[in-house]
Parts: sequence; C-alpha cells; structure tokens
Amino acid sequence: MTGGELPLWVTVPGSLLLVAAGLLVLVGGIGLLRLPDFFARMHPPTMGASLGAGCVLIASMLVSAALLDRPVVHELLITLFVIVTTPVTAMLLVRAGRHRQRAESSRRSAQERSP
Amino acid sequence: MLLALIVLLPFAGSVLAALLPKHARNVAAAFAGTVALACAVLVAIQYPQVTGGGVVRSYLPWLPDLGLNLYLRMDGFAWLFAMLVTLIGALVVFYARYYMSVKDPVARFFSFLLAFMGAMLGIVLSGNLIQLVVFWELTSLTSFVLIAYWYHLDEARRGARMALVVTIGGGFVLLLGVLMLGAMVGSYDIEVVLASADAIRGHPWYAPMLVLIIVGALTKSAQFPFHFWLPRAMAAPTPVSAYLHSATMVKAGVFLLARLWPALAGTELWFWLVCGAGSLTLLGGAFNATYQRDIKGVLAYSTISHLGLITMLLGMNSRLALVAAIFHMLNHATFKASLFMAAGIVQHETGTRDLSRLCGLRRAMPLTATVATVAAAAMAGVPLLNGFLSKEMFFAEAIATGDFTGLDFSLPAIATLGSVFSVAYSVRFVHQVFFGAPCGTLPRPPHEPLAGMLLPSALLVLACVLVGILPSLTFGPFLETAALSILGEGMPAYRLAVWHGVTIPLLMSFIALTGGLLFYFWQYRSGRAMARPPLLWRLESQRLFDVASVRVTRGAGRLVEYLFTSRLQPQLLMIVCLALLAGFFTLQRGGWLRGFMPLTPIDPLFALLWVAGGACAIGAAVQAKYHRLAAVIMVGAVGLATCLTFAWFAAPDLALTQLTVEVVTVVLFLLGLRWLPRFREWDDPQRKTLRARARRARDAVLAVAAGIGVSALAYAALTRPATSHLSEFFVENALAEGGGRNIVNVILVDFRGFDTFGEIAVVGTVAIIVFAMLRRFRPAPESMVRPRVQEEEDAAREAVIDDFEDWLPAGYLKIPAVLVRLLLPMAGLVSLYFLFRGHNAPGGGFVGGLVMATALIVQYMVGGTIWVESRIRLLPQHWIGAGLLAAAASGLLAWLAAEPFLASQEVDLGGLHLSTVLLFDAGVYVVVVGAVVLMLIALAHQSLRSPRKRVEPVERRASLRRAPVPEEAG
Amino acid sequence: MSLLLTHLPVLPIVVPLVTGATMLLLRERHRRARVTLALASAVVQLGAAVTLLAFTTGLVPGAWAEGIGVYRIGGWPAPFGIVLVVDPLSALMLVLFATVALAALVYAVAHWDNPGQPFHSLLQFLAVGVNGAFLTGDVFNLFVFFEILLTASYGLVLRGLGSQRVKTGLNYIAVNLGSSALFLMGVALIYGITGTLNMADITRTLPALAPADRTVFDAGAALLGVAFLVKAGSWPLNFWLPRTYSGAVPPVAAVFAIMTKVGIYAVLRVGTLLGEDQLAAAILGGILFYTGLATLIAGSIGMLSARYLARFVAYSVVVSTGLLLATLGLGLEELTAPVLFYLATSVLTTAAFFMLTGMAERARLTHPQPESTAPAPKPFHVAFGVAAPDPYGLDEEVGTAIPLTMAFLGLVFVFCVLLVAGLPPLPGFIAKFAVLSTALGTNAANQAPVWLLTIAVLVSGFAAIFASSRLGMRLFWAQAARRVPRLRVLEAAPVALLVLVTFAMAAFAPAVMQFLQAASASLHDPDAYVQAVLGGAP
Amino acid sequence: MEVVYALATGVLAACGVWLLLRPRTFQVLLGLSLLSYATNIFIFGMGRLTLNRPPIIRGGTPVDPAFYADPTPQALVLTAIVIAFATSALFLVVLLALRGLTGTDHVDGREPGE
Amino acid sequence: MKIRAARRLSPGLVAWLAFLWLLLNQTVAPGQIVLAFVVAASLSWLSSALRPLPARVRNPQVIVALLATVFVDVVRSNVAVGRIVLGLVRGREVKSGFLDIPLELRDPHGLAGLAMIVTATPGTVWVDLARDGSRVTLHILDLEDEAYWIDWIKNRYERPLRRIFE
Amino acid sequence: MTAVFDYAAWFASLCFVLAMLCALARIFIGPAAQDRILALDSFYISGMLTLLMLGIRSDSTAYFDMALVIALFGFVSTIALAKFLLRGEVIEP
Ligand code: NA
Ligand code: NA
Repeated sequence: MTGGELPLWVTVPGSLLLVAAGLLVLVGGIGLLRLPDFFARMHPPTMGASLGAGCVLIASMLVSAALLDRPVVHELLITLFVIVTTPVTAMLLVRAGRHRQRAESSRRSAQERSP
Repeated sequence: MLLALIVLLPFAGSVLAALLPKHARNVAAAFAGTVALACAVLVAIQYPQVTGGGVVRSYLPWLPDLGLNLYLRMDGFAWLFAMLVTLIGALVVFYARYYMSVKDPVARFFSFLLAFMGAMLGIVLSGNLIQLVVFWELTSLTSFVLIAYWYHLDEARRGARMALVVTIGGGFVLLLGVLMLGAMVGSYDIEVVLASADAIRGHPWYAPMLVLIIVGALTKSAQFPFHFWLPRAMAAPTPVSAYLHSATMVKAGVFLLARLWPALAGTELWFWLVCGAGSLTLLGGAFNATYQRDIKGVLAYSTISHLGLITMLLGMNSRLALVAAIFHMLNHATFKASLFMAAGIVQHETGTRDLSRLCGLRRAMPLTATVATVAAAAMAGVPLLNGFLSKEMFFAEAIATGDFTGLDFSLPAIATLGSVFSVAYSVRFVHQVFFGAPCGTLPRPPHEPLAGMLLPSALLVLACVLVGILPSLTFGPFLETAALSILGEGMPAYRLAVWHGVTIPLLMSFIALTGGLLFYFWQYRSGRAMARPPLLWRLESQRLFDVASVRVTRGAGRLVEYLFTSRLQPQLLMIVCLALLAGFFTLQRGGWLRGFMPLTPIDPLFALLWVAGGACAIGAAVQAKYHRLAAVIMVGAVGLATCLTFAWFAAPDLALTQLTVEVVTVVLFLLGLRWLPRFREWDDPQRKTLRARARRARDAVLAVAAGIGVSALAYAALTRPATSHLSEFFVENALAEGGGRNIVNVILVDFRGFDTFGEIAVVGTVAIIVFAMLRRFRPAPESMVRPRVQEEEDAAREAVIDDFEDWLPAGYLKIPAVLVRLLLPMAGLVSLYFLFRGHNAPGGGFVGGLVMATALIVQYMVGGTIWVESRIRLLPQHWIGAGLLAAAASGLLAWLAAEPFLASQEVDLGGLHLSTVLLFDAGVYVVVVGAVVLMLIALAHQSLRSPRKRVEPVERRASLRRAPVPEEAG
Repeated sequence: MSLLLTHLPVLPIVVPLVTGATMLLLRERHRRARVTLALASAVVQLGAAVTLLAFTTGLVPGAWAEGIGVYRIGGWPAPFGIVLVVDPLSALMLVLFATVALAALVYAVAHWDNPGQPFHSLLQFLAVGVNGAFLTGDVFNLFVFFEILLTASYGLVLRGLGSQRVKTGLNYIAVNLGSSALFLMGVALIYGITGTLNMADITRTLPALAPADRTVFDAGAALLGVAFLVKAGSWPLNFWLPRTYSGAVPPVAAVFAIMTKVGIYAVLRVGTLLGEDQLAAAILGGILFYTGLATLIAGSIGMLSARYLARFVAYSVVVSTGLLLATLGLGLEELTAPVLFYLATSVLTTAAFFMLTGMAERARLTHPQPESTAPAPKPFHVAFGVAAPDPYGLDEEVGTAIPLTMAFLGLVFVFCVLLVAGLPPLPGFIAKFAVLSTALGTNAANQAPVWLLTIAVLVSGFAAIFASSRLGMRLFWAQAARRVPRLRVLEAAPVALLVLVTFAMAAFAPAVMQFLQAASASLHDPDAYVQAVLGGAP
Repeated sequence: MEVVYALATGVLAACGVWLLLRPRTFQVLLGLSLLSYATNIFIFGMGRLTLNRPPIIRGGTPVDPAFYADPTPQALVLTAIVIAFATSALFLVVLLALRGLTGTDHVDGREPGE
Repeated sequence: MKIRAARRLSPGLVAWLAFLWLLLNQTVAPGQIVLAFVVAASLSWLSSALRPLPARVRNPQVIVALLATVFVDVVRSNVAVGRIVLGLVRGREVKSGFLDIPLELRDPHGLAGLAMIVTATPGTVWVDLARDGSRVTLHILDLEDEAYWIDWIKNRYERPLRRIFE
Repeated sequence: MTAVFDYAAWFASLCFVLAMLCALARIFIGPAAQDRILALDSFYISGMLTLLMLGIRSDSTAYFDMALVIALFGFVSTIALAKFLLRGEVIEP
C-alpha cells in the first residue's frame, strides 16, 4: 500500500509498534466494556490515548523519516494536543460521574425515608 | 371612431365626475346629463347609416392571435338599445339631481352611473363576444357599487353582494359558453358567429355551450331560477333601480339572447330552456309582485315577470315573436322607468315605500298620481298604451307557437294567467298608493314634488301614450330597423296597430284585465294584508343566500383543516410519500439497479465501521424522544463514522470539514437541550395507544421504503462507470490554471467559487437570523430556573461564586481553564495554517474558520460568558459583513483586469504567493468564525436570563479589589 | 459604463450581496444609511433587470445573438465553470422581482423596518437568492441560490417572533429542509449519471444515455421535481403556505409573492431543458397537471374559508400556483406565453394585495400582534454591540394621512380583487382568457384535462369574488371600520405603482404578448440555449 | 464495498426519515441531521468509490485524471455540509423559540389533544 | 462590566508559534518567515486577553528528566492496567477507589502539568482539586496501598514540578 | 518486508475498529450517561488512530491533518457533554 519500499530498520520496529498499539487500544476497548463500574472504566481507554497513540505516532515518524516526504511536526502536535486535552475530559467526566452518583444515592435515600 | 367615442365618453365622464367636489350636486348632475345627452346625440346621428340593415363598424386589432380585438359595431338593434341607454340615462340623471339628498356624496354616484352607462353601451355596441363579456362583467360591478351606494345600510350591503355574486357568477358561466362558442366557430367576432349558425347547431358542443350562454343571460335578466337577486337590489337609490334594474342592465340578458338568436335559436333545446325559464318567471314574478308590501318590491317582481315575458318570446323560435320581444323591451323600459321614478317620488315626499302605510295620495300629489296611473295602466296592458300593443303581440305568438301538442293550450294559458296577475299588481299599486282616504301618519307630509323631479317620469309616460296610440309613427320605424338588423332577409311581415279587429289575443287581454281587477278586489275585500306571497313567503332569498354563504364559508373552513392542516407531520409525510411515489413511477421500468462496473472487494474494516455507524443511527432514532443526550452522543458517533468514510474514500477535505462541523454541532445541540422540557417515557400517556402504534408502524414502513430507495439508487450509481468531463477538466487544470494542488479547494474557491460564495451567504444569513431571534427569545418559565443539577451540586458544596475579575475560575474548572487557554494560540495557529495552505492541501477557509470558532467557544465553556466577554469584545456580526465583503472584493477585483466576476488574480511577494483566491478564502474564514461564534454565543447568552446567586459586580469590586483594573467606560 | 454593461448579468446578484454585507457593518442607529443603501440597491437591480430585458428582446442591436446572454463566472468555460444565463424568461423574472422588491422596500420604510431586526439585510440576501436562481445555468448552483433565498425567507417569516409566526415558521423551515434533501439527492443522481451539472450540458448529454441510465436519471429528475413542487407551493406539499404567507408582515408577504414563482420558474427551466423525451414529458405533464388542478381546487376552497384578508390573498397565491402548474402540465407550447402573462400579473397583483392588506387592516388591527417577549439581558447587548430593543411592532400612526384614504384603499382593493378573480377589464382577465381561449382552441380541447382546467379556473374566479366580497365589505363597510387608518404616501405609492404597472400590462398587452411569445419560443428551443451556453465546447 | 456503502446510506436515510416524521421538535432536528449525513454520503458516492487517491495533485503537470478521486462531488458535499449545518442551527433556534413561546416541544406548538 | 484586559506579547510564545508555523508549512522562504512572525505575534497579542496568567518556567532542564520518568511510568502502568483488564491479576481482588493527596504545589501551570501526567498514566485519574489547593483527589484503579501512591505522586511528580515552576 | 509492515498496519486498524465497536457497545449499554460520554471519547480516540493508520497506509499527509483536528478538538464534544451532565448547561454565565 505504501508508496515506496521501506527499509528494514523501519519495517521491524514499525510493525512491532503498530501491533503493540493495536493490542493496547483493543485491550483498552475491552476494559471499557468489561470493567464493573464507571470510575474503573475511566482507566483503560487511557491506554489507547497514551501509549497506544504514542506507538502509532512513533511508527508514523519512522515511516515518514524513511520516506522523507512528510514533516514529523504533525505527530508532535498530535501528541501535544492529546496530552493537553485528555485531563480536561477526564476531570469533567469523573466529576460528573461522582456528582450523578451522589445525587442518585441521595434521591434513593430520600425515597426510602418517605415511601 | 365615433363609436369608440360613444363608449369612451361615459367612462371619461366617470373619471372626471369622481374628481368633482363630493357634494356638488348641480354641477355633477349637469355634467353627467350633458355626457348622457352628448352620447345620445352621437348615437342618434348614426341612424341613417343603420337603417335598412346597415352596420357601422369600428375595428382595431389588438391581440389578433387570441381573437381579442377592439371591435365596435352598431346595427339597428344596437342603435335602438344605445338610444334607450343614453336617453333613459339622461332622464335618470335629471331625476337623480332632485332625488339625491344634498348630504349624499353625489360625485361618486354620478361617476358610477356614467361608468355603468359606458359599460352598458359597451355591451350593446360590442362586435366581439369576449369584449361583450368584458363589458358585461363591468355592468355587474358598477351595479354592485350602485346598489351599495348607501353602504351604511345593512340591506344595501347584503343585497349588493348577492347581486354581485349572482351576476358575476353568471358572467363566468357566460364566459365559458362564449369561449366554447369561439372555439366552435374559430372566432369571437359576432358576425362570424351569426354567419355560422348551421355549423353551430350541428356542433357536438352545441348543447353545453347553449346551456352556459343561456344561464349567463338568465342570471343577468333575473330569470328563474336566478331571479332572487333583483328584489334585493332595490336597496339601491331609486334612480339606480329605474335605470339599471328595470330599463337597461337587466335587459342585457335578453339583449344577448336576441343578439345571438339567429345563431343559437331554432332548436328544441332552445325552446325548452328559454321559453321554459321565461314562462316560469313570468308566472312566478307576477304572482309574487301581487303580494309585495314595498312599492319597489312590486316593481321589482313585475320587472322579473316582464323580463320573463320577453324571454318567453325569444324562446318561441318565431321571428315575429322576436319582433314582439324587441318591442316589449322598449315598452317595458319606458313604463317601468317611469313607474320607478314615480315610486321614488312617493318615497321622497312621504318618507316611506310601505304600501300598507300609503293611501290616498291622489289629493296631495295629483300630478304624480296621474303619471303613475297611466304608467301602471301601460304595465297592465290597457289599450291605447304601449304595453297593450306588445302584450297583444305576445298573446298572438303564444297562440301561434307550437303544433297540436299540449303546448297549444298551455302557452296561452300561462300568458293569460301571467297577465291577470300583472293587472292585479298594477291596480294594487295605483289603488293603494293614490286612492282611498288620505291617511294621517306618514313620516313626512306629502306634497307634489319639484317639477324637475316629475318631468322625466312624465316624459316617459308621454312616450307610452304616444306609442300606444300611434305606434307606427313613433317606435315603428326604429323597431323595424332593429328587427331587420337581426333577422335580415327573413324579416316577417307585421303591422303595428291599435286595432286588429276582434281576435283571440284581444279576448285574452280582456280576460286578463277583468280577471286581474276581480282578483285584486277580491283579495282586497277579504281584508288580507297582501304583504307576503302565499306559499312562497318562506323562500326569503336574502336569508337563504346569507345562510348558504355562511355555510359555504364554514364548510370550506372545515375542509381546509384537512386540506391545509397546520400539523407538521402530515406535511412531511406528504413529502416523503410523494418522493417515494415519484421514485417508484420512474424506476418501475426496471433493469437499472446493477451497472456494469465490477464490484470492489468488501473491506471488513469498513463493513465493521458501518455496523457501528448504522447501529448508532438506529439507536439515535430510537432514543431521540426520551434519551436526548444518548441520542446526541449516537448522532455524534454517526458523524464520526461519516467522517471516517470520507477519509476512507480519499476525501480528506470532506473528512476535515465533517469533523469540525460535528464538534460544533454537538455543542450547539447541547446548548439547545438546556431549554427543552424534561420528557420521560413513563410520563407519556400517548405512547401505548393503538393509534400511536399504528402511526409508528406506518412511519417505519415509509422510512424503510425510503431507505431502500436511497440504497438502491446509490448502488445503481456506484456500479456505473464514472464519466465526468467536468472532473477531468478540474483535475487537469487545477494546478496549471487554478494554481492549487488541492483540487477540491480549487473547485471551491475558483472553478465553482460562486457556490461557495452562496454558501457563506447562507451561513451569514442564518447567523443574523439566529441572532435576531435570540434577542427576543423568551424561554419557557420552567426553563428559566437554574438547571437542577447545578442547584444540587452547589448545595452539596459551599455556594460557588466565581468572580469574573479572577484570572482563573476558583472551582473545578481551574485546571481545565489553564489547559484550554494554553491551547488557544496553538489552535489559532492551526486554524490559520488550514486557511493558508488550503489551496494545496486539505483545509481551506471553512475548516480554518471552524477551528478558530471552536477554540473560542471552548474558552467560553471553561471561563464562562461574563469572564470571556469582560475581556474581549467580539462583535461577530461585523465579522460576517466583513467576510462577505472580502469575498465580494476578491470577485470584483477581476473587473479591474477586465475579467469576469471571481476570476482569480495573482501576485508573488518573496515566496509568498498572494492571490485573490486567498482573499476569497479569508472571507470564508471570517464569515465562518463570525457566524459560528455568533450563533453559539447568542445561545449561551440565554442562560444569563436565569436568576443567579451572584454578588453584584459593583459591590464585589468594592470589597474584593485586588488588581488595579479600571473599568472601561462604555 | 461599458464595464458595467459587460458585467451586467452578475449585478443582480453582486449588488444586493455587497449591500447586505455592508449593512451588517452598520450600527443599528444608522437607519438612514441602511435605507439609502437598500433603495440604491433596489434601484440598481431594477435598472439592471430592465436593461437585461432590453438586451434579450434585441432592442439593443447586436448585444446578444438569439437574445441569450451568457456570463462565465470566474472566466471558466462552460460547462466547467458556473455560468449565468440571461434569456427572455429569466430577464422577465428578474424585472418582476426587482419591481416587487422595490415596491415592498419603499412600503416597508414607512412602517416595518424596525431597527432591531435585520430586515434590510435579509431582503438583500433574499434578492441574492432569487436573482441567482433566475440567472444560474447550473443545477447545483441553483440549489445554493434556493438555499439563500429560503434562508433569508426564514428570517423574514420569523420577523417579530410571536408564537403563531414561530409555529408557522417552524413548519415552513422543516418542510423546506426536507425538500432541500430531495433537491440534493436529485442533483446528485443527475451528476452521477451525466457527469455534469451545467443545465445545457445535461440537455446535450441526455440523448446519448443508455436506457437503464436514463431511468436512474429520471428518478433524479423526479426527486428534483418534487422539490420544485414544494417550492412552488403545490398541493399537497403546500400546507404551510397560507399560514406562512398570511402570517408574515405585509411587505415580506409581498416579496414572497414571487417566491412560489421561483419554483414554477425552475419547473419551466429544468422541465423544458430535460423533458424533450416524449414519455418523460407525458409523465411530467400528468403529474404537473393533476397536482396543479388539486392545488387550484384546494386553493379555491381555501379562499372561500378565509376569515381575514391576508389569508385570502395567501390562498390566492395557492390558486395562482395551481393554475400555472396545471396549465404547464397540459404540455401545450402555445400556452407558454399566456401562462407567463398570467404569472406576471399574478405576481404584481398578489404583491400589491398583500401590501394593501397591511394598510386596510390597520384600522381593525387584525394582523397578529406581537407577543411580549422578554428583553435580552444587558450583557447580550454589550457583547454584540447592539441597542436594547425598543417595543416591537406597534404600528404608531405617524405621518400625514393621505386624503381620500378610504377611497384609495377601496379602489385598490377592488382592482386587486378583479385582478385575482380574473375579472375584466384588468389584465387578470386577459391572462386567464388568454390561457383558456388558447387551450380551447387547440386540438387538446376535446380531452378532459382542458375542460377540467377551464372549469376549475372559472370556479376559482367565482370563489374569489364570493369570498373577497364578504371580506371586503366587512373591511371597508362594516360599522367597525369607521376609523380611517392614516396612511403615508410612502406606503400608498408603491401599491398604486404596482397596480398601475398591471394597468400598463393591460394597455400594452400586445407588446407584452409579443415579448412573451418570443420568450416562449426561446424557452422551447433548447438547442439555442445549449448553443449559446456551450458554444463549440466539447 | 458498494453494497456496504449503499446500505449505510440507506440506513441513515431511513433513520432520518423516521425521525423526521416524529412529533417532537428535537426528534425532527436529529432526523434532519441524519438525513443530511445520508444526503452527503449519497452525493459523495456519485463520485464512485476510490481508495487512496485523494484529489490532491502530487508532482507537476500534466496531470492524469485517472489517478485522482472525482473531486466534484467532494466539493458539492462540502457546500452541502456547510448549508446543512447552518440550517440545522437555525432550526434549533426556532424550535427553542417555539418551546419558549408555547411551552411545548411538540412540532405543532401544542400537545396532541389540546 | 468591561475589564481592560492587559494585552501583551510573550516573546517565548511568539517564537514557539513562529517555529511551529514554519515547521507546519515546511518552508523558510523570506515571505513565509515574515508571515510566520506576523501570525505568531498577532496570535500572541490577541490571545493574551484570554490568558491573563502567563506561564513562567524557572528550571527548564528538569523538564527532560521529568518527561523520561513519565514515559517509563506510562509504559509500566499500561502493562499493569492491561493485566487487570484481561483478568491476569490472580490471587487478590483488585480494589479501586478515591485517594486524597496533600499538595504543596500551588502554581496553576504546575498543577496542570501534574494533571496531564496523572491522566496520561493509566490507572490514575485526576478527580478534584480542593478549593484552597491543599490536596488533590485521585481515582486509582488498583488501590492496594494508599501510602505508596501518595509517596509516588509527591516524589516522582510534585517535586520536579515545583522545581520547574516555583 | 513492506508486506509485513502492511499486515501490521492492517492488524492495528482492525484492533482500532474493534475498539470502536467496544466503545459503541458501551454507548448502547450505558448504563449511565457518563458511560456513554466516556465511550464517545474513546470512540474519537480510536477514530483518530484509525485515521493515522489510513495516513500511514496511504502515505498521505491528509489524514494527519484530520488526526490533528481530532486531537485538538475531539475533547470539545466530550467536555460539552460532560459539562451538560454536570451543570445542566454547556456555557455558564
Ligand atoms: Na467552502
Ligand atoms: Na489516567
């Protein structure tokens, strides 16, 4: 699929990185599906966002470095943006989850008090 | 030319009269009278040219392709009618001068009267049937405004409307008939029509055409069953009744029947229709006239009856009867106009028209009594008066018509019976008004009117007498000229004379006179009030018409609730159904589904992607009602799947755009959700009903059908080879001519930049609409309160009060704010990057603008509206204007190089390639930033309406002054 | 000057766009500047339109061969770039719109252009859309211009909020968004099969299509047709129309008088270019005729049901759409010129009528009053740099009353009714007569459709008289109407002007008809169009 | 691939139409969104399915059209996306105004049965 | 309610943005360099109104060491979380929960850095920062030993961050 | 050798799509709104990685631009949703 022939020093680590990334993301996805409660489920997707994305980006850099046709700045920026933005998401989500849990339980207890 | 003058003069007079001072009675009357007389003179001097079958023509081709030409034509018959119209018109104007009150706005009155005269002359002189219909409708309209002249009177308004509806309706029917006639003959020219009599009668359309034309004529002449409007038209001022509703306009119907007589008459159908309607009207009208309480009511029904008589004559298919009909038209016009004027005098001088209140006026108004008595005698058919002569002819024709069938007997019987009633109401009219003891209590003490008021009536009566005694010396020649012009060579021999010897018609006249007298005095003696006709009194036409009118309106209203339902769902349903039908009908030919291209192998990843996307779409469809947030999330996922699809099939620009739009859309939806009511499945009683289920099932079927249709069409197109010379051109010229490597962008900003121009106009327009609406937005009361979750959360902690002067939010948004603000300059950089390099790589003004807008919106999300806006002032609507102007400027720059709008111009500055295309894209960028920010922020501003636990800024500044930040004035 | 003449075809689009954009930069208090700009723009548009019309008639010798002018946007050759095509029909439509828009603008200046509302800029954007739709020779570009005009119309419909307006506005928007989706799918299929978007190019490509491809193409054209029918306001796709039009403020409604005609124009334009195929023409004709007839009947019933004047006028718009569609559906070339005559009179009349409604009903205050809306909070005005809204929509009776107010109103009312009902002597009659007489004079006269149409047209005219006499009497003659509304000359003049234009149409009917015959001939000669647009292009 | 693509379009269209016919304004809004996705994908499909050949010119002139995906439908979809976004924003605001003025989110501005 | 926002040009930001711009556009043409600085300066200038709080880095050299630490920790925690997800942790029940950690770090940008690190590492999520900034609440997937986690955060991340920013 | 790399890339893409399916399942299962939002966020990340893979496989910069946009703004819809959940409105006064 790729335009030119890739040298070995790209193919081997690149392939390994991609496989690793795939596995990490997949495991993250499975974790999202499998883990029992919301707060626990917050964690696995980070695997994809951090190391998974990192592996792909490094692989991508390798390829572009090999083919010398594309700047690597995109990968850097992508990494930067992902790192800067994920905490925002996580903070708001977990707070929303906590708040909703608290509201739910207080409502439940209110219902128990006055059936 | 003179003919045109005859028709135009009254219209011109009408316009001038309207411009006269409102109450200038004398001036207006003198003016109108002069016009009428001038017309009369103009008509009169044509006489030598129309005798002996001569015709004066004035022809001006106008729309010859449509057979619509200005064609005036005067023959003997037309001349006679034109004289009638103009002379009686002059008399009526004279009379009206005295009749109308000083307070009446008479300028309008005379203006309308002249307009009517012109229209009537137009009918009479038309040589083209369409032109005739035009004037025909004009008489209906002028009649309407004249009847409603005293529009403050309820009965005037209602009567006028009924007359209008009936006569205009009749006019439409006539128009259809005339259209058919024209199509049959190939011309609307009356002479052509008259010349093709045999062709017409043999044409398959003859019967329907005849019915239509006759119906048209009958409505105008107030013939059964369309007679009912005429009595209600008596609410008009009496001069109007005298002129329009007895002498002229109502004669238009019979005029037309006579005019077309040679072409249309002579068939059984004609006889049955015309004679039938005429005889029923003759009888019914006369009977009703006998039992009216209102003087004008008597005269109105009498008019109906006499017009029935004329119609009967026309229907007899006899040439002599036609002559009699014409003769009676003249006679009736003279005596009836005179009677109306007399009735008007009575009303004018006594203040009432009620027969039961009037009596013995002969002493107070002897002259009037004499005039009225003679005129009534003429109406009754007393010998030595003109009415007698034509009635005699009518009797003779009634006897002569028909072979040895049942008609042999019935026509004379009807004629005689009608005349009996005619005598009865004539006697009643004279007897109850002028004879008997004078009665005491009248609204005004009666006295003789001014001489001028009586004069026109007296003149007409004089004519009755003269014609009655010396027919062949007075009307005789004119009648002959008129009849000759219609009948031509087939002119029958007849003799106008007072005495024909003792004949059956004379006997019938005698029976009628004595019978009528006996009948009246028998009724009178029996002490009946004779205020309403027996048997028929319940048929009060006005009430029936009003009820029918209301019923029609209401019925239409009920229908409209279905035909134009205000509900949205049926409308959308209709669109879906029609689209499905349209697709179905075109596609049912079959054989189109599979093209010749080999299929590309299925990539399981793509299939999986759309398993996910499809599931989300269905999920969103199911959840959209009760779980809106979930639905929004799913739609977001669908959007992402769509974006990936674009990416998959080599459309990076699309994917980028879709992605950025997706983000903004989700934020937009969420901003909106805040103001929607909470809606729970279990709150909805309608959900489980059978109706609801059936509706859902129906919609599901339609939706699936639509889906199948779209799928099939997409498949059909996808499996066909692509053959776009457009795209070939774009690909080949994008770099060479358009100067860009990103073909899509070159298309957007150059090849088809006009589309993009339009598109930003749409975006800008939407934004200003949204802005205008939200300025006046009023949230529902229950949405005004702060969201419940906020209350709960804030209650759980100490009340959060953020200070907009703080550098960072104090609460949970502190760290997100740091991070998001860190992103802002970089996001701005990325947005400009997309803008600048869009011509050569994916991106462009639109994507760049959306990125910038989103970066700004996120600042609002973490900082809050007030915080952000206390620091920057965006004025987004100005951005939209500026962006549009920039795009326009880039287009207009081409004009300087004498090239068409939007032709790109370029310049190179030290490796920096500048082009009007970039200016255009920058315009797009600015518009998008402005529009998106405007819409989202305007929505966000709505939350400021909620009452909020916030310390007033002024107080806070006093207590919490921390940084020396002076407030900017204004 | 020659520069302007060269670029004349694009002026009706660029001028309002630049004007509208400039208005956005003006502060709210600059009302005078806004009005001046708007008037200047309208006058320029009218001038451009009239000049274009003169070009197409050949009055300017040697301007355009065959009376068809082509302007290549961006300088790209057709069919690759977007072209504007001016032929007699589009020039006529441009003139009509410019006339109505100018009249409505002047009328609006008297009362209706509240500074808090983007009335003037929306009107300009509407002009962009309408003029563009008339001018463009590209199907997708047609879609874009449709969207512009619709969007602007959404804003104008919603002008002033009020729950009734918003309700009808939502209906209107939803329906049009649905139809836009159909429009897009139709255009997509046409592109997918023919590989081009230029109308002339499509016409040229059609004969070479394989039958199966042609079927798919027809499906696309049919979807397009449904979309056009929605825009044209054909029953049963027009439930929104009466409420929307009658709910809009009078000057807006007056401009809308031409909006349905844009749909009709699209049907005519695309129909004549695409429908050379006999079978397709027959199907198209059948659909057009029967939906048109249904529209005519439904509209007539609506007129009968109308309880106030604006609603009546709105239904008369429906009726006119019905008449136009049904007549076009007969598929008789001879009928095109009469039908265009009818279209022109109908547009002018309805516009005048809507404006009259605003003046006549003022005394009775029957048009929907704006509901009180909560003013936006202060930060809003600060953020957007606008003034707090002043109380909206109150018709303050300012200005000098013109003398003879009621006489004027009554007279114009009568003229409008005559025009709508098709009564003589006004051109409404000439138009209807021309249509019916021509139809009855053709060979088709022996078939049911012509008769159905004839009867329906006459009955609808009767219904118009029946209903309008009731409404008019209530309006002008009822005791309640004693209060004489005060009019400004600014309001009265445009109405009178529009009526006078119709009079002129009647007076100069032969010349007008001659022009329309030429327009019709040009319309029914797709080859000339194709030749003019594509020239010798591949 | 064509089958999957066509089915995807159809599913989106069906869901869009279904929601379009629903009684709540928000449902209609989402329906319009889905319908516009369907329309966009449909238009895009008119350029046929092309893998890995984005219409961005590599190398210099002359250019071979066969080497690039059909750019025209892409440009059309771009315009369509933008217009759909704008109109759905407008629709949203109108439905909010309706809700504010009538108190209900039913498309007819009144609850059924009222 | 208008605050005169102090607009300023941060040279570091301008340089960084101009650098990014040239990198993104892959060019050093003179015109582009001018453009890069124009763009960068205007962005810095315009965005400063919304970024009243500038970041001040005192010890840039510590950043590299910190990044290395974080990279190692990210890899390690990825493996750990992966094991938990796949059910490879046998013999004990994985117990997750919230944990309050006392903080001395006050600089907002330092705190933001800590948030980024914590979030980027699977197994820990930043939940909340106390109003007074005295402690942070984390959610920890595998909360075996609270003291271990407190020590881990304070030593490995908080200290270097304080050195960088305070 | 390039074939090996292509297979690896394909495998990674498959994993990403499968992860997207997992996220999708979570969107459907819920149970709470926050679960759905979390799933959408992870859907976006997987989507971004898929785009990167497409970029690597097709050797085109175009996909990196898209990935850049997701990296930059993928979080916006997530925090909008979360904020809506948390505060009932996306943009507070
Ligand atoms: Na664009
Ligand atoms: Na984490």
